[in-house]
Amino acid sequence: MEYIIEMIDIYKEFPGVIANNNITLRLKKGEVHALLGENGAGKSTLMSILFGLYHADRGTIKVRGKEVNIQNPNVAYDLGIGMVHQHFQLVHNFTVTENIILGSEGKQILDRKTASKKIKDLSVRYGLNINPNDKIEDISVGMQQRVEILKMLYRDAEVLIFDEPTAVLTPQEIIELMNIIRNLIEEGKSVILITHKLKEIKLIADRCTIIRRGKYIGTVDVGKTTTGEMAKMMVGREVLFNVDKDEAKPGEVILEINDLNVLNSRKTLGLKNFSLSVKCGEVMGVAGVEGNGQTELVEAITGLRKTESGTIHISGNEISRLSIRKRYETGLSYIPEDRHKHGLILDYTVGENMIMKLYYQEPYSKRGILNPTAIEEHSNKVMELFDVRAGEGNMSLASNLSGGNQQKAIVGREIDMNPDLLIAFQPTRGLDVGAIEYIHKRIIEQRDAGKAVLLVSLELDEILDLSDRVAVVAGGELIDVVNIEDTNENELGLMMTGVRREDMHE
Amino acid sequence: DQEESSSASLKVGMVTDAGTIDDKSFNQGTWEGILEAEKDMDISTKYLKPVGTTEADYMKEIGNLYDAGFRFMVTPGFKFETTIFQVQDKYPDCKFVLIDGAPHNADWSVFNTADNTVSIFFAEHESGFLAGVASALQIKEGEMGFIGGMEIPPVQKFNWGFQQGVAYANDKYGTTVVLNAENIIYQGTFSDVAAGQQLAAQMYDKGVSVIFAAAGGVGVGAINEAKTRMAAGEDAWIVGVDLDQYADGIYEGEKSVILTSAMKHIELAGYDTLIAESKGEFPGGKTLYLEVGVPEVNPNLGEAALAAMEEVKTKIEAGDIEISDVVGDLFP
Amino acid sequence: MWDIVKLIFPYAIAYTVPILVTSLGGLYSERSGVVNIGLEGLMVFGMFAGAYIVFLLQTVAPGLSIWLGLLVGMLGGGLFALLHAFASITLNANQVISGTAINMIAGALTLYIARTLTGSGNIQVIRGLPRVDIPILSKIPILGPLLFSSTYASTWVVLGILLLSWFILYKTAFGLRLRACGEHPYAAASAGINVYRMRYIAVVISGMLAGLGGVIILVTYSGEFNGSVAGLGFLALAALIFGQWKPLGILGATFFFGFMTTMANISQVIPELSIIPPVVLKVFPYVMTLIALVIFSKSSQAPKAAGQPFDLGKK
Amino acid sequence: MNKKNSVLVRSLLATGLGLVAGAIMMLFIGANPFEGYFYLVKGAFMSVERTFNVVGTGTALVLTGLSVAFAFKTGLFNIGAAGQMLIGGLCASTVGLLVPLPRIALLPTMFIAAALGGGLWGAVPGVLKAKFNVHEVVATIMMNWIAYWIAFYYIPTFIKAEFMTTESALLPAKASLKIPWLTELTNGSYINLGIIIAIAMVILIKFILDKTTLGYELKAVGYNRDAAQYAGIKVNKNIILSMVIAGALAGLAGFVYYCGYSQNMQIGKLPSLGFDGIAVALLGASSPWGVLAAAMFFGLLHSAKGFMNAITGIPPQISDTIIAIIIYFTATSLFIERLIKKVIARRKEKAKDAKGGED
Ligand SMILES: Nc1ncnc2c1ncn2[C@@H]1O[C@H](COP(=O)(O)OP(=O)(O)OP(=O)(O)O)[C@@H](O)[C@H]1O
Ligand SMILES: Nc1ncnc2c1ncn2[C@@H]1O[C@H](COP(=O)(O)OP(=O)(O)OP(=O)(O)O)[C@@H](O)[C@H]1O
Ligand SMILES: [Mg+2]
Ligand SMILES: [Mg+2]
Repeated sequence: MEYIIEMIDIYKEFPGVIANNNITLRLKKGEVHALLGENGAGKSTLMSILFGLYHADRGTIKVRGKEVNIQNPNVAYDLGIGMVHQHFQLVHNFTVTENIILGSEGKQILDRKTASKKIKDLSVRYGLNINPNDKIEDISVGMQQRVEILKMLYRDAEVLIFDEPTAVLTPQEIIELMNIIRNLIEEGKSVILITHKLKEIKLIADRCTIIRRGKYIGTVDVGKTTTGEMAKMMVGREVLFNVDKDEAKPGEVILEINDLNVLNSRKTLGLKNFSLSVKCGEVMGVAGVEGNGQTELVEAITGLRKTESGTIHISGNEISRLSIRKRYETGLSYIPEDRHKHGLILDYTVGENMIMKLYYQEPYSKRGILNPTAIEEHSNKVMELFDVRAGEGNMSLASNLSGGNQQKAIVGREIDMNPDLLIAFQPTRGLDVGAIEYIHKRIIEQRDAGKAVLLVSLELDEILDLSDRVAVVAGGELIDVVNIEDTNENELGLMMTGVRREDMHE
Repeated sequence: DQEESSSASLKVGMVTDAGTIDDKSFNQGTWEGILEAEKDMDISTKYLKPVGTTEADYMKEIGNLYDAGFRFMVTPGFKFETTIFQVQDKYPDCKFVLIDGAPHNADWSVFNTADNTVSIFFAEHESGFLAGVASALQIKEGEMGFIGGMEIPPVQKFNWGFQQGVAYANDKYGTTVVLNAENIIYQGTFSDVAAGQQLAAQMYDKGVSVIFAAAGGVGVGAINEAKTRMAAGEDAWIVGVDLDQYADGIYEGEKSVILTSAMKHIELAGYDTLIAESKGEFPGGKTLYLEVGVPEVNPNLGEAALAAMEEVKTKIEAGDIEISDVVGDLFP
Repeated sequence: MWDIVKLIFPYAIAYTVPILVTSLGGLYSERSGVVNIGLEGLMVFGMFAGAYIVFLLQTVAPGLSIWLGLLVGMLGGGLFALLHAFASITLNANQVISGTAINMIAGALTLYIARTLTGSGNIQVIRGLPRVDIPILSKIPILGPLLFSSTYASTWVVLGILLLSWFILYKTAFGLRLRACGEHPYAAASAGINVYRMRYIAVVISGMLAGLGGVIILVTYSGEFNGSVAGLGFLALAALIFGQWKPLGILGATFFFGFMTTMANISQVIPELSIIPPVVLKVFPYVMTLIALVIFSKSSQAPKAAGQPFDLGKK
Repeated sequence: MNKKNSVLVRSLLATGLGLVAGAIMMLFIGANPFEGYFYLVKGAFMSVERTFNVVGTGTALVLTGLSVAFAFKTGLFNIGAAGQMLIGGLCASTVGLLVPLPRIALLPTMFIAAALGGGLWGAVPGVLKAKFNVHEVVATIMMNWIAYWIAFYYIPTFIKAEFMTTESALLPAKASLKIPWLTELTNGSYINLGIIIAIAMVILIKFILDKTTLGYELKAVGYNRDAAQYAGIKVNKNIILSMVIAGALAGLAGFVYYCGYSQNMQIGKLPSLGFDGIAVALLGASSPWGVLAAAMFFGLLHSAKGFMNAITGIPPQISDTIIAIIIYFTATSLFIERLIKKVIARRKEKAKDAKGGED
């Protein structure tokens, strides 16, 4: 029995979209099998079908050679298939134990004690280091992912599906995850891994299946294929991996932060005595593990969060008591982390979204009355400039745009405001290489035009590609600011754990 | 079909006041009188329930009936006064029977009962008086209470008559029944069943043994409370209102919490005027006073009480007892 | 003051119980992720169904008819709630609209049917549940007169439901799943839980409990069905929020309402209370609720997914 | 199909289904639905008076519907239109009865009083929502009851009728929205100046929502509070403002109802129009013109159901039931519409396949 899972000619259609168009994927026992494809290619859909969340319109699934009908996740678990979803499927105000036993509680009357013990044991065996009694809302994203893994192990899954597990992790956490996956393989499990990062595929996968726009392209042996070849199969053209950029020509200081203290959502100090200055004509990267003060820093600058003490100057003006709007008016633009929560009003048209921060100004409105012509002209211009594609142009509802186009619209809107300081928080999260390439180019253009960019990213590659200088944060404190030429991935990764440079070189 | 057969006969309509057609009180009485007449003569009947209780709401339903061919309408309640004042001129070929009120204009400056309208009144204070006498004579000693709905003239008159009746019994027949000011109240609605139950419960808990409830739905709550208590062996009586409410008070077999009822024979309003109409003797332009009193049969009243009541009745008829229909020095 | 409290207490409890059980119904529904503005209508419908059964059987079997009425009211409420469930779960309709429609349909339809069935919009009950002092317990000082005197059997049933609800919600697999559906239905689904089924069950339970609440009104203090429960369903909804979607919180909130409203209702016949302007007493429970909501507002425990349709993209 | 059309289709679909359901219920009691609907329409339009009564009856509903719809647009659910309406009516009536002004000045003063009163009643839940995150559904329910009891004691104390404690005095002609010559001309229909106010408000609200920066902000807050804040819009201010405007609209409904339709106020009642406003807003898909149309439709049902009942014996509850069922279908029509679309798409596909399956 060579294959543990065979998905043959899977076809699945959503209203208006063929998500899977006769895709075939075969998983060998004991292998790590990568699944590669652009955003919206249909990867999550395919895996959701395997996991019983969706039902294929056509196609066959065989598990251990036997044809099966996976009606729901319970059937999948019974067949030994488990899945870690792209967006974690955890109940935030439940404990770890409660989340793990949910759906397979055993008896009707809960026995949390026994379950916790079993979870503790599993955690020790796979080196997951989880406390079963913690609430999900109190633990880090990395920990949450381990809870997802434990969920599968708790149910004795043999085949583990990981949907973009590394998108939310720090380099250290990624390394740990890779180790965990190796452990799993050693224990006889098989793994399907979805990721956009070719490097990771190279690192851990045995074979890789590539799909494009819902169609099956091919399955390759990772050892015998270059990343370039895989990327080409995925997008259907050559892809540039490195951003071309000239030497930075930094100018005056534009953003000056002094002794800033900011509370986090848990009402403790999320940013402590933080000082930083950013110059015109440079990209200042902010590197750090998620939840180490980046959100607090950015929201304090933009005004979405109150500061406790300290000062923030933009072009010499103290702004920390100004309203959000006044701050934008000083020449600040902000690409937010969460495009659906902050970046867009999904029920507004693209055109209306384009004037989100401008609507009250002339020519978009006069004495409180909107000017539709000016709005249309403006949004058409931005959409053209930034290649935002939408079915009904600026009249399309934002919710009808694909993720990449939504992000391009936001980036376009913010850059078009011609800011002196652009704050970009995870500008390419979850996007495919094509879209990433495009947005990176725009950010560098901004820098080259003599503007300052504060780039917050959890992905070190992005930081290394774009930044001129890097500020490393850990535990809400600034660890250090280093020039990009003077550092490397390893060093940054270490600093992100809170180790200072001086201590490193002793 | 239906329309054809009825087109020959008189179409008689009613527009209800607040409350449903089976409110055990005003609307129901009026409607039963009309139905009674339907048995005895060739008429077809229909009632409409307005959405609200404003003049506009009433006008609308009267218009609906009129446009549907109804030419004889009965409207219960003094709230129809200004409405009838207008429609009696607007629809001169339609006859109107206004119960409990006389048509007048908005600022009460013009009163006019047109030739196609008859006003019907009841002496609620007399009815309340008789009920007061009867219940005082029955329980002889102890406390009584009064729960009114809204503070409107007919309810007030019931209250004042009842107080005078109790006082009369104390005075002339040596009973020692007490009516405390705090136990004479208007709940403020005709619909708050819960408040009716709770108020009655409080009164009973404080030693009241008879409550005169002239309060629509509030009274329903009070009756319900009385039933619960009587079933448990307590003394908790209700004096009913408008109709003979004996049946509503039954809690076991034939036993009822209704001591007696302060009735006004509303059913006569529709019945009598329709009979008159059929004889071509519609008393248009007149104001009639119809019979009030307590039910013929009062299973809960003893011999002595019944006998005394007859005595009082004759005296009232003879004009020997004067019953005031204003508050005077009574409890308001 | 003690005398007043003692006087009021049994009636306040009687008034509280229907709101309490209805609010618990709302708890199931909202904890599963379905907002239920239709509680009022569900109460009305349950009250109607129960009243009709009592009406039919009360002369044949007076005692039994009441309990049958309670049972049928529950079933009726549950059945009627399917309408809300179908719209908001199967059809992914806007839950607020669907709930509003439930209220409107209940009010109109029950009167329409009542007319056709009994020839009368009102349905009267000859006798409701008896009120009894619990032997021994009612003799305990302080608690005896407050809690164990003049109680209805239905009150103990509802308190049983309260305790059971607490246990189910927090101690059983069913409760865990239910809460998961209300917090994060997709997580529940990926754990193999049939979210649609859980929500159906919860909405039907909410209908049953609201229906029960309606019939309890009938067989305790009102004695008559007339097509309305006078806004108690909305109060139950408010109590659910005021009580922070927790069984004991709901108990507190509903009792607060019940006590204050009863006190306002009877203030007229209590000289000590009648010195307070009645408008103050009447308005007090509502104003206090607003103030309490302000105080508790910092820590809202609303189920995260309540009100959001769940759609797995299944065909 | 664009968004606007599809909303219209949905409302019409729901109405159609509601009428079908009503027909089934008529059959159920042995009545002829065609006859029923014939007399319903006849009752609405058989005379000048009746035609104008449809408008007169729908007038206040336009405003309560608009109140609920406006709040909906900004993400809030206003169950409090009844209370706001009551307070608006109370303020207008007080001015109308007690302030000695000539008609030309009195009516505008009453207008302002009603809008202020209703606005204030909306502001409280607005502030509670904005500053303390108190759910507006509970807050408005509470405010309804507070309004109810205030009116209950205010009317008998300050503006009672001469011979009655349960009603306010009738408004003098100069304080009434009725226009004597128009009333005369339409044989005593209920049409009054209120309809002008209602239509003016429809236009004003439509304009605010679609054409102004204020509307842009309000809708942005309604659709996505976080994004609005991110855009620099003052979220709290807009929530409060939205509730104030919604309250003011409901307050004006009180003005046109109590001073145009009924001429006085009665205690012990929360106006059912406040709750009907929810239905109107839903059927009108929260768009101002939709609300106007829905209110007129409800006005038709309300003013003609009695006539239908008088002629055919179909109980008037049928029209309430029809309204309720229509609302149920507005909730579910999105799904039905999708179903229809899917069927159409299938058909097209099949047609394509039949052509030869290329492409
Ligand atoms: N529930 C759904 N309803 C409608 N369309 C859907 C649904 N889920 C996914 N789609 C669409 O199906 C296509 C495939 O989506 P899928 O999530 O499988 O992509 P993906 O390859 O996982 O993309 P990503 O890299 O962004 O995670 C997309 O066009 C997506 O918009
Ligand atoms: N849930 C959905 N419902 C309806 N249409 C959708 C849905 N999701 C996506 N679409 C539409 O399907 C099309 C494809 O979306 P998809 O997410 O696959 O884009 P994409 O090719 O991945 O682009 P990008 O690289 O920008 O993400 C888009 O035009 C989008 O409007
Ligand atoms: Mg995409
Ligand atoms: Mg995916």
